Amino acid sequence: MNDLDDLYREIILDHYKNPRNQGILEGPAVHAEEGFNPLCGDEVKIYVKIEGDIVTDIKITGQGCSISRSSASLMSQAIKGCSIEEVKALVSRFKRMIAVEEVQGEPEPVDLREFGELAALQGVVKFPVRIKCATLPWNTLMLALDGAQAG
Amino acid sequence: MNDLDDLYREIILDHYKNPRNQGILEGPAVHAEEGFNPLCGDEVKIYVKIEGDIVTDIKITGQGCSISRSSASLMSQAIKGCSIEEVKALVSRFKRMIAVEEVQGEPEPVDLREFGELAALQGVVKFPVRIKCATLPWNTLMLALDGAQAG
Amino acid sequence: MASVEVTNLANELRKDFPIFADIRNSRPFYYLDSAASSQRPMSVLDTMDRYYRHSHANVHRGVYGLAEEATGIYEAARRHLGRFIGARDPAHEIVFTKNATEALNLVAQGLGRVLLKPESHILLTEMEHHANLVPWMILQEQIGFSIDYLPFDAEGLLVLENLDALLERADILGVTLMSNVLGTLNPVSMLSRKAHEHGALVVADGAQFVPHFQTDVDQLGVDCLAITGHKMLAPTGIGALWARSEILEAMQPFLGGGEMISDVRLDGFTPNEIPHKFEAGTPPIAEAAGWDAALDYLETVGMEAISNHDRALTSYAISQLQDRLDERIKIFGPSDITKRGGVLSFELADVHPHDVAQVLDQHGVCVRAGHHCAKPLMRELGVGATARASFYLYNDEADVDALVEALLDAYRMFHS
Amino acid sequence: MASVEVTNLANELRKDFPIFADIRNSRPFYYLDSAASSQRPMSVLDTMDRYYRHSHANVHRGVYGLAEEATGIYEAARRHLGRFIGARDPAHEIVFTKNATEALNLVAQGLGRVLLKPESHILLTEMEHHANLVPWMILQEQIGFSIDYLPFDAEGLLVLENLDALLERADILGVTLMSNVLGTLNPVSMLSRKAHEHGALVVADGAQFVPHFQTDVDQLGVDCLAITGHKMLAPTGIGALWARSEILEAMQPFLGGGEMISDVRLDGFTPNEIPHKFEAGTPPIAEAAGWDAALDYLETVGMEAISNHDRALTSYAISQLQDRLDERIKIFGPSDITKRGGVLSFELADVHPHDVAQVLDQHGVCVRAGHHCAKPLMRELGVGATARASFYLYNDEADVDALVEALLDAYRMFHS
Ligand SMILES: Cc1ncc(COP(=O)(O)O)c(C=O)c1O
Ligand SMILES: Cc1ncc(COP(=O)(O)O)c(C=O)c1O
Repeated sequence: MNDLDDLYREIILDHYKNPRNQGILEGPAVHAEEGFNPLCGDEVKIYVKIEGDIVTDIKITGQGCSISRSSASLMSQAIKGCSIEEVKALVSRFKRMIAVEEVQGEPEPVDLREFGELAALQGVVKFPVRIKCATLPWNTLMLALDGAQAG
Repeated sequence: MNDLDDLYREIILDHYKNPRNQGILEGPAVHAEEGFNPLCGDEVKIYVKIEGDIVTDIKITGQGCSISRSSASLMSQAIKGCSIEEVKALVSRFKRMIAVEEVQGEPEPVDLREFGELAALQGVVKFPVRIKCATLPWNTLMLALDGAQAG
Repeated sequence: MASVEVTNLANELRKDFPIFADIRNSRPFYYLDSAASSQRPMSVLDTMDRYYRHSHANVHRGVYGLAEEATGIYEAARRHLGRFIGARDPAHEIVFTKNATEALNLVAQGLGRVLLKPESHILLTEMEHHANLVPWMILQEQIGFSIDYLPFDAEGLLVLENLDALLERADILGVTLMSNVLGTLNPVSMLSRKAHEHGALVVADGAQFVPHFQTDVDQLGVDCLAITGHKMLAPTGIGALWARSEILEAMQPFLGGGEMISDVRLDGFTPNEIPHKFEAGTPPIAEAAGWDAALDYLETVGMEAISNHDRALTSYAISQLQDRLDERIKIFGPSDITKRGGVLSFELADVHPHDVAQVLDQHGVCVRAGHHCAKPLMRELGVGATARASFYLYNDEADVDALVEALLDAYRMFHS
Repeated sequence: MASVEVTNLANELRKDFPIFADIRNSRPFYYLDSAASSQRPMSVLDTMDRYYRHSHANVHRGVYGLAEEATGIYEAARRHLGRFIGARDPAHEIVFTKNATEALNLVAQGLGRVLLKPESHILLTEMEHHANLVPWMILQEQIGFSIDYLPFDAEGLLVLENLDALLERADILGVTLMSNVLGTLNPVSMLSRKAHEHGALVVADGAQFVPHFQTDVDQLGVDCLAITGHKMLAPTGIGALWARSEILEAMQPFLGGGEMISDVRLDGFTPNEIPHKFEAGTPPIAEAAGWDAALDYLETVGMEAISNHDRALTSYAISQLQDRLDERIKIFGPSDITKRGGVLSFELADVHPHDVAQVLDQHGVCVRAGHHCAKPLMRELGVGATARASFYLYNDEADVDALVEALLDAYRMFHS
């Protein structure tokens, strides 16, 4: 598999063309945040509904490339129904998987099996510029959760 | 004569060590202006006394290198007693002599005999950075004359 | 036939640009991103190298021969750039900056601060690069005033209906000579005439135009012009502001420090003469030497030959893209080829520009994808990003052909 | 014996600097003006050349491989510079500017504007370079506040008697780590501690210090540090501001344009993250690559070896000048050699510094003459100008000996 095919796996293209959980949420339990990728103009808005400490619903709007949109879509599937703690843990494991920290040396090995479909995003590791596309929805989600916890 | 000897002719060194017309002037007919050479920190203040349209006296204070001080000293000798018109004509001929305009091509030929002792300053032509030293007192003089004519 | 001419020019010139030889030896390389930054000919690299090996010293303040030589090289570059754009007083009307962006910040802070009051208006266009938007917004936050905008139409041309009314209340018109996204060449001579009728000064962004067209500030009638070196074969790290000497005289100093002063006391300072009053600290000396060499190169090729080449290639590209990709591609900007420069922004159906650029890279085709530092323009176009191919004197039909093939591949990849 | 060591270091290194081979072939060449600007080793020139031949593209906004490579080179230089001065977060705490002067303007406008009110005070020293004076004066004209000054004594050392009282009312202390005229090394660790006790932030000018001494911002305790590339073997056209990330976060944007924004709308903009929020427009990319190589070179030689070499040579120079010229020469600055760097300003009896430099040039000896962009300091010294010799790793005793001979000649010439 060449690098490009690795980046654009079928599952990525599927989630890009048919993104899950599109739309908006309203109501008192809903928290929303907007994120920008200043490099390319991608924009995403994430709505989370939080009941107790469970993310009971999530919706997404915005515009972006195949990576940022499929990342958002896969993320929305992965976190619905999780507790805030679980989501935060996943965010940090996900970032580790795609080697988000300064690109010095090899990314730490992670067990891809624990990621399920999310593992499809691992191909971005070889395309450092695209890493920001993949993380945009996750960073925006974190902001929304922070907002929720702050009040 | 090498270039350096040509720059530091005896007459230049003499006027540097024993500058003529040092001091200040006071009184209603006196106009004074200060000039700086931002490149090297040279400063000069020129006092002119103007009666009718004649420069009847000139005095100089300040600090500077051999070129700027001797230039001021020689200038003071040359212009005392001249009419403002004569002084202005001399200033522009002097600038022509030392090739003040943009250093493109050769300086125009001038008849050095008409300059008397001032001709000693012609050696700066080969040292473009020093041209500003030589012209500092002359430019400052022009400002003082402009001030005088303005009222 | 125009396109034949084109090929010859580029074939001849490309060998002067070492990057093509070096990279093409190892992989396919079609550089279509000169609107972001151009490549450099050997003569520019050699000039900089020679400068550092033979002539380097700090400028303006040294009496010794080497410092004088460095100063001579630096000031000669200034005069050359001045002549290149038709300045009346080349030695005094060019301020070297680090890029076009600094030049526009200098105008905003130096001229805007003198001219504008809280009740003033300035007029910009909706197609400006951030470099001609944000400096004004920063000044606006500091001293207050209003910003009006000239819109553009579906063809990417400025809509001039309300021009007189907007100019009537404006003190400054800021306008790009050429859009870096749409390629639009704005009718700046006419805009300047109108602006001056209404007493407004014209600040032109020449970052895209000057590298590609014979520029004459007198004929354009503008009052200030921002330029950047790296888009016109010169090194990174240098740009310039040209302004008429009366304007520069009226402007306040912006950056403070060595070189820009005539005197400094503990209680204040006296600025130096123009243009030095705006050049604080050690300037980009080697970069100025390199720019000088780049101007030589451009003059030898001839600016008219360059704009003809750009145009022929743009024409060829538009027709190829439309022929081969038909309704799968949408090209932004004027359809009238005489109203645009060598910059093509486009949208490939259902493929995000980022993905377009990624697939193209696999083919060795370098295009830019993103908002091109023109977010208000993108919003107006109704897109988040576009892909953009841009041409310069070293490009030819082979670059366009590679672009087309790669786009077809990208399309297939996302529509399988 | 220290001076023997000295010679060996320079002899070995000088061959890395092409300018010495090139110029010395044709005439005597003793370069004693590195405090104004240093020369460059081959490795720096080669790195820039290689960058332009293999890797050039605009940074940060490109998806294609070449743009990614250029971005990698640029960001690696940032991290390297950060590590070089002991930054805790090298990737985020270095802002590239065009020179140290821009860095200090950025602090004044970015931090000063946030912190200072009309009733505020800042504290500077009377030995600051114009680059750490005029930016504050410009801001003062814009928003008002008072500037106090720390004086210095006959030895060129800061007078700290009123330090506590002055710091008590100050929000910012601006101080140079090393004077470019007197050579004085200021006790900045202590000053930072005191400043922080009084709640003042410390803005240090490292233009002269960083090229010559191992620098650790943590140990110095400063909050901001301005640096310039061309005095430390790097290209012209690049400088940097280091500041702790909290400080950078708190600072306002200064130059507006591309790259420094996260979003731009017609009615305003949102700044980008640090450090990009302060880097508007295309940055000095090749220059950053060159600086990276310069840091490699300095690290290979070792900063301690460099400061020891400077000190040994300064010592040798002082003793030679005093022995051979005795009361005909006056050397400014600290007599305690441990309190000064490799910069020697002096006065030759009855010979103006300009004339000194002119005669020295005839001997191939390059020294600077003038106010060295420190007019308030010159007034304090009671002179209009000084001549200044400065040393770096490629200098040796032969340079000093040539200086001494040339000075004797200048003296004779003006005293015959
Ligand atoms: C102490 C000091 N500060 C600041 C500067 C300014 O550096 P630059 O001209 O590179 O901005 C210099 C050099 O001239 C200096 O010596
Ligand atoms: C139209 C336009 N203006 C200004 C700029 C800014 O140029 P620089 O990044 O060299 O400051 C650019 C280039 O990005 C541009 O295309």
